[in-house]
Amino acid sequence: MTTLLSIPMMLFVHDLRAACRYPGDMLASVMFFVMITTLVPLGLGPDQALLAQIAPAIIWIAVMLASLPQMDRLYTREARDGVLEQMLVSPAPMPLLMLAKALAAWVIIILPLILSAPVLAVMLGLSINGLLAIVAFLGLGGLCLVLIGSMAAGLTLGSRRSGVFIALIVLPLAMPVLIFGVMATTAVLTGGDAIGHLMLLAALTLILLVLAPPVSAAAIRFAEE
Amino acid sequence: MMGATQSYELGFMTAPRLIIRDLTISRGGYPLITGLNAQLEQGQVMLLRGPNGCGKTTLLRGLAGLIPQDHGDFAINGISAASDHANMMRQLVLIGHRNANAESLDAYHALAMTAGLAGLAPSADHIMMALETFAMAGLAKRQISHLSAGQQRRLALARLALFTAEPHRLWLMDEPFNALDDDAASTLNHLLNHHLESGGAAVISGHGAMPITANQTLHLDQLKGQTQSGKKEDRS
Amino acid sequence: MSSDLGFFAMGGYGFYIWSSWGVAAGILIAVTCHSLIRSYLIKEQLNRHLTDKTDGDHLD
Amino acid sequence: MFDYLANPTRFRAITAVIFPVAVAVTVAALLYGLYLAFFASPADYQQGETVRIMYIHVPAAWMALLAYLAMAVAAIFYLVWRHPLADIGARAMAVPGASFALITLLTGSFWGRPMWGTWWVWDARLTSMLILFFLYLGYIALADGFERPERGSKPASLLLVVGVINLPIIKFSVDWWNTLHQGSSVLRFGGPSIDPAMLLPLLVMALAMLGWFISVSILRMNTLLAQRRLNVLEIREQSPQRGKV
Repeated sequence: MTTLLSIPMMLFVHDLRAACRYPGDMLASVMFFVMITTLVPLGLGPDQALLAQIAPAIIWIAVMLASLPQMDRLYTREARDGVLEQMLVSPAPMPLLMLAKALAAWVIIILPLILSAPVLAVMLGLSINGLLAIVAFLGLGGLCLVLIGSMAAGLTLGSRRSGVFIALIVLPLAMPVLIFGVMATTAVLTGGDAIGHLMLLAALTLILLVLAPPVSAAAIRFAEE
Repeated sequence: MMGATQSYELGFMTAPRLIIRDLTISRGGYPLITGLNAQLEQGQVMLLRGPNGCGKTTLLRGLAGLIPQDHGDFAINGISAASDHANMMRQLVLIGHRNANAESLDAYHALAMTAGLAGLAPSADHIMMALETFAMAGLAKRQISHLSAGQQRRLALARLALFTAEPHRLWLMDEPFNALDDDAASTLNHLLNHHLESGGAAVISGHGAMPITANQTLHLDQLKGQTQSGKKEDRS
Repeated sequence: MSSDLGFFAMGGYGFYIWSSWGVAAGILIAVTCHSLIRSYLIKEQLNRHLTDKTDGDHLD
Repeated sequence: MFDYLANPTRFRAITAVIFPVAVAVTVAALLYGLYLAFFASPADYQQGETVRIMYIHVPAAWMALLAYLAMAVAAIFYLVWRHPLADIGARAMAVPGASFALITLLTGSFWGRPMWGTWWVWDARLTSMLILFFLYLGYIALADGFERPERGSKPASLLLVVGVINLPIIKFSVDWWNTLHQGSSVLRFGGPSIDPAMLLPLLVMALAMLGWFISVSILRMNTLLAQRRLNVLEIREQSPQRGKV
């Protein structure tokens, strides 16, 4: 028989295998992320000092915008295939399966953006120690975004609106993530004390880790009814 | 709602595969199945017949716990959904309309995933054996999106071959014989008979002729509050 | 209180005070009318529906 | 007690009593509030006459939050005890609630213009109200974002529960963001410490808005009930062979 965690882990592995089937998708979202970030200097002008000052905000907003379109179709294909139906009929608790899928989505959607963030940080004139901070905080903030995104994807499953509609649900909930994330990153870059902001971001992550899986599970159970 | 306390103390092996008591399920705020009573013993097959939209799929998915019932209750192997969801899910296999093959995986891994989701942990050659039963072994590496509809349906049914070690599971199958060619249909029939002989049971919905002899036939459209089970013919 | 003429001037801030109250009143009235109109239309449709079926129980 | 309200006909009987009372309270409180706001209350020593904007701005902010909390409670009733009427209640309260948020934002900007020369000031409370307004729009869009209207009820109710859990987080994060960027909040909206002569119009206006909110919500609930009955009748017509169920 299988232990409680083996089914979610199995699902996580298969999700990654499915994503690796089309590495092009990940590349596309990274390019989108890079392009959003290059828009800002084009808009504001090449003034390196100004760019360095607002670089954390640019990168965090770019991560949110680049990850948003992929949240929309997190479950639509599996719902159509019937995989969601099998997940609901699995002995493993649905919230755990949802957590596994959210973590898989973190690897597929957020990790590529984080790995390319340092390049952009340098382009925006950030110092080296800033890069580590950005990578660490984006990892945590990215997890929050993925958890909020998985809730929104479940809630909008089966609705007739798609595309920007999911942003109306994700963004209001993601604003605290942006606030804490940017402030933590800025604090590190300006040499200030980032621990306070980081603790708040970590607290928010824990809240979402507890809230998002059951809500996504309930949303999908309703959609499959 | 039947009290969970009044649980079925019958021994595990002797509990009827399926008991349905006064089950009512509504769809779109509209009672589609009203006051259904039925019982299925080990080794029996129940056939669901009726025109489209009469509630065959609703009943099957309701028994799988996917659709909440208005009132009444049902138990599979003496376990009711309300009391123990996880354990209940180990009492059934659901083959729905949709094949549940993850689109961007290849046939082998798609089957491994659905088997894993059902709580099995099949070995590699066990999966290849299951693929072989439906003549899909050659296509193990083929992407799901490159398989024909018939092949995808055979892949979905190949999952059944992995449950030979768990005959207690109730097979809930939604029009399994649709769009199947002859040898796939006979393979499915063979698997089903083997399942029934080892004490399993099945609820199957479908239209027209099906190569199985049903112990009970529910015509869901003429069913208004009382069970109308077909004549009891012993299995030849 | 200041004289009537001055009343509307509101100590020079008249524009902001009256427009903010006006905007608020506008929104409240718009929502009220929208609700009333929809209520009337739906109930009318329902009654017409029920009278066609001649099974009589009009919505009060 | 909960099932008592669940029956639509009994609900209609109760609201037939509450509705006229609510309308009467609204009209009375509105008239008295207007009188107090414009004639019987002093100008603020600092902000002068513009303090009168506060008499519409602050009650609207209170009502925007109260309406959202009421919707969240209704959503919980719908999700936990499967009360169909609770969902209809939440849907009915959505537009009035959102209009309170909009009123707060617009009157807030009219307040900011004379005081600080800008139409929009990133004050913590106004920013939180803006996000609350987005949450309202998210609920309204999700509630009727499905082909069949009743399919939207459960997801939208779930969104309300998630929203109400996130409200304190949003409020705290905006305050945290505000204090770090701007220092203490510039807009003093008064509070218990304000002059009692100003508190009375505030409370009366709040009562007027509460009355209006209840009246419009009941009106919209009855409309939704009639709409739902109409849908059922139409479904029954399209499938005659099901007979009279």
